Amino acid sequence: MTRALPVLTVLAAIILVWYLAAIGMNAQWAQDQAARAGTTLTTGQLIADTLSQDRPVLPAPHQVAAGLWDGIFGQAITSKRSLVYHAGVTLSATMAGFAIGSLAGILLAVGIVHDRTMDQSVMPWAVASQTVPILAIAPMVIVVLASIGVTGLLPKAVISAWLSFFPVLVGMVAGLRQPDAMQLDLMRSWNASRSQSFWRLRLPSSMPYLFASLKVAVAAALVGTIVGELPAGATSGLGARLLSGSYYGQTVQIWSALFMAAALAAGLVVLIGLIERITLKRMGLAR
Amino acid sequence: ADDLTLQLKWVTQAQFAGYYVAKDKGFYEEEDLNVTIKPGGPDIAPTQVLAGGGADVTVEWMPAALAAREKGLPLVNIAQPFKSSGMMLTCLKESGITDPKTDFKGKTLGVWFFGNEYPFLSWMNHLELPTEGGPDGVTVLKQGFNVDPLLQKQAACISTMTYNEFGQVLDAGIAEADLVTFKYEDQGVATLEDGLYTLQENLDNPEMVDKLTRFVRASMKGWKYAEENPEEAAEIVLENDETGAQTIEHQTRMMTEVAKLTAGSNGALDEADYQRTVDTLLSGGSDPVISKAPEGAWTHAITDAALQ
Amino acid sequence: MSALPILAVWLGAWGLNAFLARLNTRLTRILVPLIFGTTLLLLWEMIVRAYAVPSVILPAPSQIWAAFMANIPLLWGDFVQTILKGALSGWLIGALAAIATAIAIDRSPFLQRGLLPIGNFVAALPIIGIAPILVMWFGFDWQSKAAVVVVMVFFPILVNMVAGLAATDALQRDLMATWSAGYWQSLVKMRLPAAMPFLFNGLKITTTLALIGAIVAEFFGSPTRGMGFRISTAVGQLDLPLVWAEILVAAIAGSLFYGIVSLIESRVTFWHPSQRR
Amino acid sequence: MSSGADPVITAQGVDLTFPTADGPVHALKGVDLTINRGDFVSFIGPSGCGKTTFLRTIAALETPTGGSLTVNGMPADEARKARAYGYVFQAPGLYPWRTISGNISLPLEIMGFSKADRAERIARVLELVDLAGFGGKFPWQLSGGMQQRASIARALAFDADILLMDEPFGALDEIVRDRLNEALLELWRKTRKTIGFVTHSIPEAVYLSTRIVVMSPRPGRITKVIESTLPAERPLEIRDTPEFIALSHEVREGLREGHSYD
Amino acid sequence: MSSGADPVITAQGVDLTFPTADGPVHALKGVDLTINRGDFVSFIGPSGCGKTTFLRTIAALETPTGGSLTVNGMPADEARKARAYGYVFQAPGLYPWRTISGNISLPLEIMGFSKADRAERIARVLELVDLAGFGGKFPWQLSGGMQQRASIARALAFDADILLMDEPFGALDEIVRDRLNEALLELWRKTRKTIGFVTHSIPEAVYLSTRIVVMSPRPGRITKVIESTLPAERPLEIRDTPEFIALSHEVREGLREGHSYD
Ligand SMILES: Nc1ncnc2c1ncn2[C@@H]1O[C@H](COP(=O)(O)OP(=O)(O)OP(=O)(O)O)[C@@H](O)[C@H]1O
Ligand SMILES: Nc1ncnc2c1ncn2[C@@H]1O[C@H](COP(=O)(O)OP(=O)(O)OP(=O)(O)O)[C@@H](O)[C@H]1O
Ligand SMILES: Cc1ncc(C[n+]2csc(CCO)c2C)c(N)n1
Ligand SMILES: [Mg+2]
Ligand SMILES: [Mg+2]
Repeated sequence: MTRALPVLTVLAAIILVWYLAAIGMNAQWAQDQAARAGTTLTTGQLIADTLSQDRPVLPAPHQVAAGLWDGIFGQAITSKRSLVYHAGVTLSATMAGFAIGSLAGILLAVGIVHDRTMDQSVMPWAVASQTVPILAIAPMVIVVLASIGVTGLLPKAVISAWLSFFPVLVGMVAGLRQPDAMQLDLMRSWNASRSQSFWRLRLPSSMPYLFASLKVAVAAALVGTIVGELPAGATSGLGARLLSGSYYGQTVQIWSALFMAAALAAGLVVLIGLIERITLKRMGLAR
Repeated sequence: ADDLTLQLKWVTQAQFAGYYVAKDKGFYEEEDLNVTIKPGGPDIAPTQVLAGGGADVTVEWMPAALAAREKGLPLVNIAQPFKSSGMMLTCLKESGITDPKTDFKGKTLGVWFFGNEYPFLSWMNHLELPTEGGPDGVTVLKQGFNVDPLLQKQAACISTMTYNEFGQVLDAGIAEADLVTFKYEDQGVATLEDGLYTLQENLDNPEMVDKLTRFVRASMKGWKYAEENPEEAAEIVLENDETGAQTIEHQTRMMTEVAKLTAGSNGALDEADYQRTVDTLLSGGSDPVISKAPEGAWTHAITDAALQ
Repeated sequence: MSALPILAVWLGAWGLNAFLARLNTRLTRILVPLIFGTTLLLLWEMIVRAYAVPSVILPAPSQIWAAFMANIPLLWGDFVQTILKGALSGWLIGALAAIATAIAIDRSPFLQRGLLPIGNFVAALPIIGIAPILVMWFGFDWQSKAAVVVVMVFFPILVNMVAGLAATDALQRDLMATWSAGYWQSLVKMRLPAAMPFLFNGLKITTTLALIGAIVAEFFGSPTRGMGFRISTAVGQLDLPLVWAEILVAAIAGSLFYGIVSLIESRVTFWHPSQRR
Repeated sequence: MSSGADPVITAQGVDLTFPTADGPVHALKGVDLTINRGDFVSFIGPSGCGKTTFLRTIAALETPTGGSLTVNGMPADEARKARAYGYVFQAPGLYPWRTISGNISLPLEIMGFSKADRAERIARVLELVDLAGFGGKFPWQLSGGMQQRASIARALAFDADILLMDEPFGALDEIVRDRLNEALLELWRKTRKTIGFVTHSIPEAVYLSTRIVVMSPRPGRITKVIESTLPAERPLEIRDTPEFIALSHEVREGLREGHSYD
Repeated sequence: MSSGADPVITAQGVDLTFPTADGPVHALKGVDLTINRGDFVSFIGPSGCGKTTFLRTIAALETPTGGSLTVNGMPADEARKARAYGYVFQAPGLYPWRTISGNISLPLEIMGFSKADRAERIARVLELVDLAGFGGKFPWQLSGGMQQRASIARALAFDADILLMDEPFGALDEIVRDRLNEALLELWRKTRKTIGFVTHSIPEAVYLSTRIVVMSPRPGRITKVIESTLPAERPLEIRDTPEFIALSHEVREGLREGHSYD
């Protein structure tokens, strides 16, 4: 309760501001229309009009809510008009990309922690890789991948993997380097092998870091997938939905897809948080 | 059946109704073809997909195809289902533009890029208007996915297609009386749109030529069917749209408009149209779209065989 | 057949690096990543040539470099439009707004508890999704790109700054209390300096975000210059070497941006253990 | 040896309960104590017995949940606002982004001392703790012992009436500790400040104090107050005298009584 | 009181130099020392004199840059591979994701003991350090003293010949420390292990050891080796005896000699 109250208050404030903004931004159009029709609007009519336009500059919250409701519950889940269907398409590519990205991040981190050559060679380029505007060349990447026979869900996944491997890499390198000199020395005094030290010391101590970075990575993966869908052949997925909404000026559809995507991201982050809690608890790391 | 992949220039919509109808009505099957239709998108370059081997045939506008040819990608036009151009510039009447020759100066115009800018650039060249902005030229705005720049009055004019964006402008509540339109056809700078292109190497392969012939034959059958049954065609398109964003009213109207553009074509490229397109593109002043007349950029071999 | 020399180059370079890495001097620490990068470029060139990859699919580094050198004025103009006007101004505004907001809500745990979960939700929004909306609101020139960047960088910096303002330890705060320091005194003399490492963490993360945001936003409408505009137009014209030259500019600009922020960080937070040498 | 009768700190029946998730923790229970001007009072007792809590309560960093506590005749919180305290914690708690001089200057800036006055005071206290010449260094460039001396200098710079020190030498090695003990005693003799001092070390408590307060946990309370019989003049060798050993023994016995294994 | 003459650790002229950015640091210089089976040797000296470094060198965690060092007649590194060492650090260093039993089990797993053997050993050492019944707890559920005992149990579990302890009780309060000192002495008497023990506390060194090695820094070297005259049986009260005080005094003097301020 004490946690919900502040959030609800801020939420209420945001919705209020949103309504005001919607009235302000949509007023011009309402007035233009009235002028074209040769009528004038009373303030009441004006407000009512701004909150119920078909193509508002900024849709009112209740319009977005209605759009979401219709998208989620208004159709069969398998329908192409269902947001759940599109979210499902996006989710599957996100999960694939997230899995590839996290795995790559973890493996690279293991290499970097254990091999000095890799540490010095790879790390600066991993940073540089993130300055490549992958999102800007996403369509090209998809075409190029298609030319070597990678099609379907995978090209989108590659883009989301590109975005999600980096946080995992950075987090995992920090995590695997977490054990202090004393703990490593203990291992050495027991003459433990490298793999024993890894499985019994480095890996467990990196868990909190791993989960923290997985949360960042999954959100990044979702952004990657959506961008992969966005300009690169609108077929299905939330990105395609955003694009077609944008293409036909259907702002309500854009905002619904946007909120669906945010909810998906939030859901994924919460899910990882849950897995984190369970794992850390079973490891005895949560108190 | 023989497999064949067609890359569209844009998203699934009635602009490509002929192909969807041919597929849906079994015209491709009748020709023993198994055709995969890949929708495009705002940032898919169909020519690049072709180069990458992602498709065998693509729907593309001729200026872009010829430009790609100059870049070393040997594209060849094998059929031209669209006889005339649907492109136009739509202006708000309140901008005071009545004559392109005099009134564009100092205005902001919305233009599609990504290979679609060539006709516009040629036109401006004809008008001798620089496109770098300033009081004596026009300011060009890269128009995004929709007609917002006009509705928001960010531009005096925007690019529209007769069959699509123009309708969107009307849908948005602006009356036709409040608009002024300039068709590229009327301005004498029309270029050919929506032709079928393939790589030269495919035409050197008799087996492939046969496949393409059957494909063009079935596609044209689809187009003619769509012209006659616009409502059914629109429904077929709708069924094939995976985004679930299209509406039947919209697609029906688009089909009706598209039918006007395809009406004059039996699929074979009209040499005169080709020549006019090339001339328009070549006349590009200091920065022409293509620098010399292309050789072998089209063939009648396929259509001749297909239309016997 | 052609795979053999490629493999040989890779193994040779790796062997050299393994040897150099073991020396671990200041020079080798710079050399090793350079050799690694050069090797990657070399392999790229060799693969493109050996397998005759068409340049409309993947141009060779040599072609990219040629396009880069041939188009410097054009690339510079795009850089100014996208990076300096769009990304940088947006990043600065976003950062200042986030810092001010963090300080403003710092005194109110209520606001913090209300804003931060929502902030996390908004940060998870695929911000590129709101780019078309912002282009609609702020016009097609760089202002809308800056707006996209502001929205993208605001919450990461806010979250870091809020954490930073809370980062003083109990001991440091108790000391202030024993001296009976006022709110502004402890803010200026203790909490702002203590927050700097966190702030810079947020600033660093958001440098690349800012670039990406500014470039991608140009897809949704732009004037006829800018890196995003050029990339999409050049792809449409199959001028792939130019596309890659823009990517090169982006990578260089991104690395520089990140490097400069890191440099300022090491000046400002020289006292932090992670910065001490 | 409670010199004169000028009570500076008066605690009567002070209670302090922390409400925690596992129920209330009684950190202090019925603590009565009077500290006079110029006293050097050490607090000793097992971990968790409330030494720190009591010192914090005196400095108004915690508010008692019962009883009364006055400092210089006013409530502790007012004394805090009147800047009556110099507090030294176990860790030096120097601000890493300021030099040693900057750290010492900080409370002076907060209290509004003039620039010239600040410079003069900084020089004086640096001298006092034998750190002259290190003012320009950053904390991490100094050893632990030097940092701790700097933090003492900081607490001395603004001439508070009362010096509260919470295990200030806990982290230092024995030799350094000896030196600092000598120096602290010397300082106290010179300035005659009132000092409250928490320690875990019996010899340290005996060596420094005029009075030793032994505390016991669960709930935290005072079990014994031992008046020192040692003279004011205390060379380090005093620690080998029978008198010192007897006092140590008394403290240890006092401690043993209130102590359970962990 | 160097019992018998069965040398376990023999150091002859051991040098150790760390190359650092600011030039080489001579951590050890010509260290000669023989430790016999069953000895309890304490190392004491100011911070930075090389106590830790010497202990680490014995355990082959560092390699000497000069001199010779043999353990059980072989080079230290071979002794390490033969798992001759149990090492205890100042902090307990228990893995938070393992229970106390799991922590004790860890070196046994690494050394390949069978499951049954492990269980038996864990039970035995838990008993030995008085932690029977706490095996299922996680480290953070225990007090600092108990954690430190667990870490000693871990070092004992695999029956290494030699127990090396680096300030194992440095972080504990005096009373807990007393208890653990008693327990350690008891354990040493029972097992007769060879123990190397680093401490900063003079009473601790005197109370525990058969021999006290005083070290001095810059460069790290042994300045004095004091044989204990105390009997093997040592109640805590022995610390108030004149003999104990005399020994303490001797150690303190030894320390004072090689010490500079910080
Ligand atoms: N903020 C707090 N909230 C809850 N309990 C607290 C808090 N501060 C202290 N305590 C509890 O109050 C008791 C007394 O703590 P205090 O820190 O005063 O002990 P101490 O004598 O200083 O111990 P040490 O020698 O370990 O420093 C302990 O049981 C401690 O756990
Ligand atoms: N890895 C290292 N690299 C460089 N110098 C080192 C290293 N380890 C120790 N030293 C230096 O060697 C000297 C001896 O250090 P050592 O840790 O052995 O001292 P110590 O006697 O254990 O001190 P303390 O009582 O503080 O633990 C010190 O001057 C220290 O700074
Ligand atoms: C970003 C963007 N680029 C190009 C076009 C142009 N375009 C390509 S196919 C086609 C027919 C559409 O109905 C049109 C207009 C656009 N619309 N949006
Ligand atoms: Mg305490
Ligand atoms: Mg040490």
